[in-house]
Amino acid sequence: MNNMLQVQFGNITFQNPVIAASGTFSPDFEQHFDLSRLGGICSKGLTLYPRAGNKGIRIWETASGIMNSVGLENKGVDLFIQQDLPILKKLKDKGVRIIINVSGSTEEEYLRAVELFSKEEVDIIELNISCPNIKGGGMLFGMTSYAARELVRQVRKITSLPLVIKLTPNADNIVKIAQCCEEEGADGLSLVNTFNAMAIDVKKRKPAFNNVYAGLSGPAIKPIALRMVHEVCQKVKIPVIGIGGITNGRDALEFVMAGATCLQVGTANFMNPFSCARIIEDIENFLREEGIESLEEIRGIL
Amino acid sequence: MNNMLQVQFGNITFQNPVIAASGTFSPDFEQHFDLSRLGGICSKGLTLYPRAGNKGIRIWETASGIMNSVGLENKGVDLFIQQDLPILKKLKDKGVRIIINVSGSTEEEYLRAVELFSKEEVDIIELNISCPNIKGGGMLFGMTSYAARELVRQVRKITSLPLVIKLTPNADNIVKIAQCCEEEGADGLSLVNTFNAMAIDVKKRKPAFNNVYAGLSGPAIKPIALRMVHEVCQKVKIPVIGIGGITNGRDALEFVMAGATCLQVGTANFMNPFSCARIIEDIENFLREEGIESLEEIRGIL
Amino acid sequence: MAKIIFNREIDKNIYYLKIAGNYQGLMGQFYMLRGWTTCHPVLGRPFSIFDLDEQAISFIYRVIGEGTQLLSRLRKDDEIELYGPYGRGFPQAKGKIALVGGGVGLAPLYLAARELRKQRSVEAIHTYLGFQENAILIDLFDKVSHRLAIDIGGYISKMVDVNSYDYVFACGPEEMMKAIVEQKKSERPHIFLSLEKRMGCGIGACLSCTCQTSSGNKLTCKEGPVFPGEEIYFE
Amino acid sequence: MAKIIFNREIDKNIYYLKIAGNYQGLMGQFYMLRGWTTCHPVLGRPFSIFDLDEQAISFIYRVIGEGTQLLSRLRKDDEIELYGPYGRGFPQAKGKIALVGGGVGLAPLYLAARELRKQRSVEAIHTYLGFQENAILIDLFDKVSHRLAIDIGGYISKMVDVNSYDYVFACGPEEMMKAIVEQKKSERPHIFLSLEKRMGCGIGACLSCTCQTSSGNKLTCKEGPVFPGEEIYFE
Ligand SMILES: Cc1cc2nc3c(=O)[nH]c(=O)nc-3n(C[C@H](O)[C@H](O)[C@H](O)COP(=O)(O)OP(=O)(O)OC[C@H]3O[C@@H](n4cnc5c(N)ncnc54)[C@H](O)[C@@H]3O)c2cc1C
Ligand SMILES: Cc1cc2nc3c(=O)[nH]c(=O)nc-3n(C[C@H](O)[C@H](O)[C@H](O)COP(=O)(O)OP(=O)(O)OC[C@H]3O[C@@H](n4cnc5c(N)ncnc54)[C@H](O)[C@@H]3O)c2cc1C
Ligand SMILES: Cc1cc2nc3c(=O)[nH]c(=O)nc-3n(C[C@H](O)[C@H](O)[C@H](O)COP(=O)(O)O)c2cc1C
Ligand SMILES: Cc1cc2nc3c(=O)[nH]c(=O)nc-3n(C[C@H](O)[C@H](O)[C@H](O)COP(=O)(O)O)c2cc1C
Ligand code: FES
Ligand code: FES
Repeated sequence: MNNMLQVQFGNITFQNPVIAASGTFSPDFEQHFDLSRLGGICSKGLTLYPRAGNKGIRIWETASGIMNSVGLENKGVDLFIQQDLPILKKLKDKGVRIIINVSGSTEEEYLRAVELFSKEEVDIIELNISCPNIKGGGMLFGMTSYAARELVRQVRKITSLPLVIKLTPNADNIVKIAQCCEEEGADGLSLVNTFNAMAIDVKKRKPAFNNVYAGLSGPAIKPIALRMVHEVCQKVKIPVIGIGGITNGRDALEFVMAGATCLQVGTANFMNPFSCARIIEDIENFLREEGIESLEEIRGIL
Repeated sequence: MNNMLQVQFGNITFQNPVIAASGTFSPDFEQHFDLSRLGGICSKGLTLYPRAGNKGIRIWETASGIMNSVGLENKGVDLFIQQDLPILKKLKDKGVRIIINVSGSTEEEYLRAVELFSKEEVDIIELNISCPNIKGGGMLFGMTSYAARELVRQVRKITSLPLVIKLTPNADNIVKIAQCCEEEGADGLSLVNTFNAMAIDVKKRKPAFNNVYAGLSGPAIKPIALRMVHEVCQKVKIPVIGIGGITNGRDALEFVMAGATCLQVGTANFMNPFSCARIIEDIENFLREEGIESLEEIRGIL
Repeated sequence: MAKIIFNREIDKNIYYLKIAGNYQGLMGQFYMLRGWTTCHPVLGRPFSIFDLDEQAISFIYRVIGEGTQLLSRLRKDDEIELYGPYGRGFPQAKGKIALVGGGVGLAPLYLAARELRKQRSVEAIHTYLGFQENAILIDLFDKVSHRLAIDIGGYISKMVDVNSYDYVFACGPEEMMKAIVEQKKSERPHIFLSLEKRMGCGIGACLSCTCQTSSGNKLTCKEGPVFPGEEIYFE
Repeated sequence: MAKIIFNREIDKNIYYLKIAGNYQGLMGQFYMLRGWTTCHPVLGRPFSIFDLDEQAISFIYRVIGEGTQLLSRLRKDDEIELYGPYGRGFPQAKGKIALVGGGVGLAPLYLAARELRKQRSVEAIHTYLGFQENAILIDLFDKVSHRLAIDIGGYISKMVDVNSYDYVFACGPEEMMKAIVEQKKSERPHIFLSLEKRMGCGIGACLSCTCQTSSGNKLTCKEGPVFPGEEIYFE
């Protein structure tokens, strides 16, 4: 891997900025390309206890997008640490950064899950604050600055691992929430998670999903996600991971120019299992063709 | 035109729910189909004084969407009333509802523009509250409940024409704004306007648009727009015009099931100049096939 | 990118697609196909391997919605992307075997028949195919089966005496597969069904294809699409 | 939906597309073409009418990006949508006329030559075509022009003595059109240029194609794409 692509995310060095996004990747992609080429891998959303996920259909296609309602199906932190983390650690040894995406329905759940990972050799905790919060009366941790601030403050107290907060585009004011997270000591931000969206099966006269709303991702959302990343990067100093519809090198470079330090690729992995590898190549080719020596040169130039 | 499609929007009867959206239609479409088939036509965004609109490119394609930055180019209310309204009035005589989309950069501008139209034979004033507000310190009238409430209150005082407020999806909390508009006496709501979005020309290392951000519309946004319409319809009693990526009859019916009384078709007019006519046909066919006697039967059933 | 050898409409809305290349795959495994270069539709479409050899791989598909409509427009020499092989296919089998297919559910059974015939321990392969209107691909199936039964317009499951077989491999409408499983009266028949679920990735990453089985949540794409009949909960 | 008669690559990345049907249109007008059924790409693509008669309409296009790439994959008998005719084309002309085309900018000039030849008041049609590498469609233009001049790799505008013509119709790169206008020294030559601007609707509704002219903002799609040369501000 070429040094040209190396980026510095706070204290952490990534061999390149491309991270496979939470919930959209697994070590099985090794079938298609050498995973040690990745900048990082983000685990699926993990909760303290196992969750069976949502009933009904879980995925639905929209115009250049998909909606998903997986509902955080996962085996829980303990089993993950036993069964899956060892596989990720092997990639870590090859230079791939390991990011653990943590979710919860109460503050306690978040705290205990983060605690468990703090003892493990992982590179970053990504706090997913856009999942249902029972405590907050049905609101979401990531929807208001108040709730986000509280959670980040508590989590920050109990872990010295680099802490990245994953923001939801459904928030009242994503810039304000970003600033609150920064104030509470987050080491970075990642945005965006999926957009709250709806689909209706008109023949059945029913919502497509049991939960009525579900999360929209993919190329369709890129222009909005890019605007949000740009807005946030104007207002915070901590590094940002840009996410949302990144499908090719051009998209990735747009996010870098808007100010992102790293990138996550989600839905594109379903369009083509080589997406992450191709995006890394595309970025490298662009830098060469344009005579750019490092991504620093073009980061946040707009 | 069949009665089956007739809808009641407050006190106004539409021969069918399909309205050509602001900024995306003109009487020139007569070249392609008989415009008297439309439920309604919405004028382009009009301001008190003529505006030359934005420089640089004005349209950019994204995944299943387009971004536009026309910047409210228009001839001003006076010239519009002289030159264009007579053409629209002919359609009004054939049963097509005429909606005037009014914008402004100050409250005074809005008020004077609405006053001028209040003397004319138009059916509805659609107040576009998602354009730059110089008075409010660069904020947008439609971004916060406070600003929206103030404007609607003032406009409501000076016109007895049916008043529909067009909401922006970029607002802090679209449901709250919707409720404020209702409280201030709006006769209806239309949503959504375009999403604030960004595109970067990576070769040029410049934003695609001179204004940096521009408005995203088209099929890409439909799932989010539908969710917003559904959310708002749960919380207000005044009728709602659903807008956002409607491209075919199925899309239109989704918005009706989510609670919308009328629909606006925007970007789809560019995909195919017959879009409005086809959507009307599609809806009618669906009702027949499913043995539904009127749109009332399926409105807001979710 | 691979090249299409042919993409033939063999019955109304049913296509036989053959793609050049030396692809891997076992009976019951599938590929994700993408016959367009645009970002829409986003997802590839899963199709069972109908046949393969060192020169080509082929699929049988029915036109359902936008994705298969786009596929159906492809012609000789057009390019297509395909990713796989994915999933766990049919297990090795022995003794008397019934292959039961409803409609395009026949797709994975041809490769199954071909693979099974190579095995000494297989005594007989009886293929049962049910169609709504027209029978297709009969000649091909005839060559690889010891017996071939066809039904048009009825219930193919009724023609199969499930308990007289050691293995039953079935693929088709849910009611058909359910009827097969319900026939089981003894230990003898090992029933394996190939399921269809909406898929995001096809490779075990997105968890959108989870199905509930008597041994817990399973990923249709990775732990299936073929499951033992008795594990499946029909809705 | 219309049927394609042929869609031939006549030079590297340049296609000659012929579509069956009795379409309307005048020299310099254009159609919005849509050679895909999906929601992406959203917008149709504007192309000048190259030729038309009662049986067919044709276009010449260069492959630039996604839209034209998709067009280039279409073949005989494939379907395509086209909307038009849109815009104001070239005006009626008389006397000595020069038609100046750069690259695929030649597209609207063939129909212009054909229409102009029918008019008595037209004394001569001299066609000037400039190309980067290979000349295309020379035989066709030769048949409809009284004189045909070709340049490869140079500046076609230099070959035209603009002031010796009553009318000059030009279409091509902006520098070429600018050079033509700058040559004008007398009242005599009426210069008309066909402009290219990004378009949303093609029909005057979206105001995305506004161009600034000496007589104010004009819609390229509706009031153009052909404008008097002296009205245009070059950037
Ligand atoms: C493992 C597996 C093997 C299959 N093998 C075959 C085969 O050999 N031949 C064949 O004709 N069909 C097969 N199918 C079904 C085939 O995948 C669908 O018919 C196809 O995806 C429909 O796509 P569409 O765009 O035309 O339909 P749409 O309804 O427009 O598709 C919308 C979305 O729903 C999904 N979807 C729709 N129907 C199904 C379905 N029945 N199963 C899974 N996803 C669906 C699509 O993949 C897409 O993501 C198989 C399905 C699976 C899961
Ligand atoms: C009135 C008119 C007549 C034209 N006639 C011809 C012709 O006869 N032959 C020909 O080869 N080309 C012609 N063009 C240019 C042609 O429309 C573009 O090359 C084409 O739209 C590029 O589409 P794309 O998807 O391949 O490119 P992309 O760059 O991927 O397109 C992205 C968007 O930009 C627009 N765009 C890109 N380039 C242009 C351009 N030069 N002009 C206008 N819009 C552009 C596209 O329409 C699309 O909306 C004409 C343009 C206009 C306005
Ligand atoms: C099927 C699926 C599952 C996802 N699961 C998670 C998750 O568990 N935790 C999380 O933070 N984000 C999750 N996401 C969101 C993605 O990580 C990403 O933020 C989002 O999809 C936008 O990026 P994209 O457009 O590149 O997909 C999921 C997305 C998809 C499509
Ligand atoms: C080119 C263009 C111009 C527009 N101009 C206006 C306008 O003047 N006033 C307004 O309220 N909305 C305007 N809109 C927004 C549309 O009316 C509509 O709300 C939006 O495009 C979403 O609908 P759609 O996805 O069907 O296009 C414009 C949209 C486009 C694409
Ligand atoms: S399709 Fe993604 S896990 Fe099965
Ligand atoms: S392209 Fe829409 S007004 Fe010209």
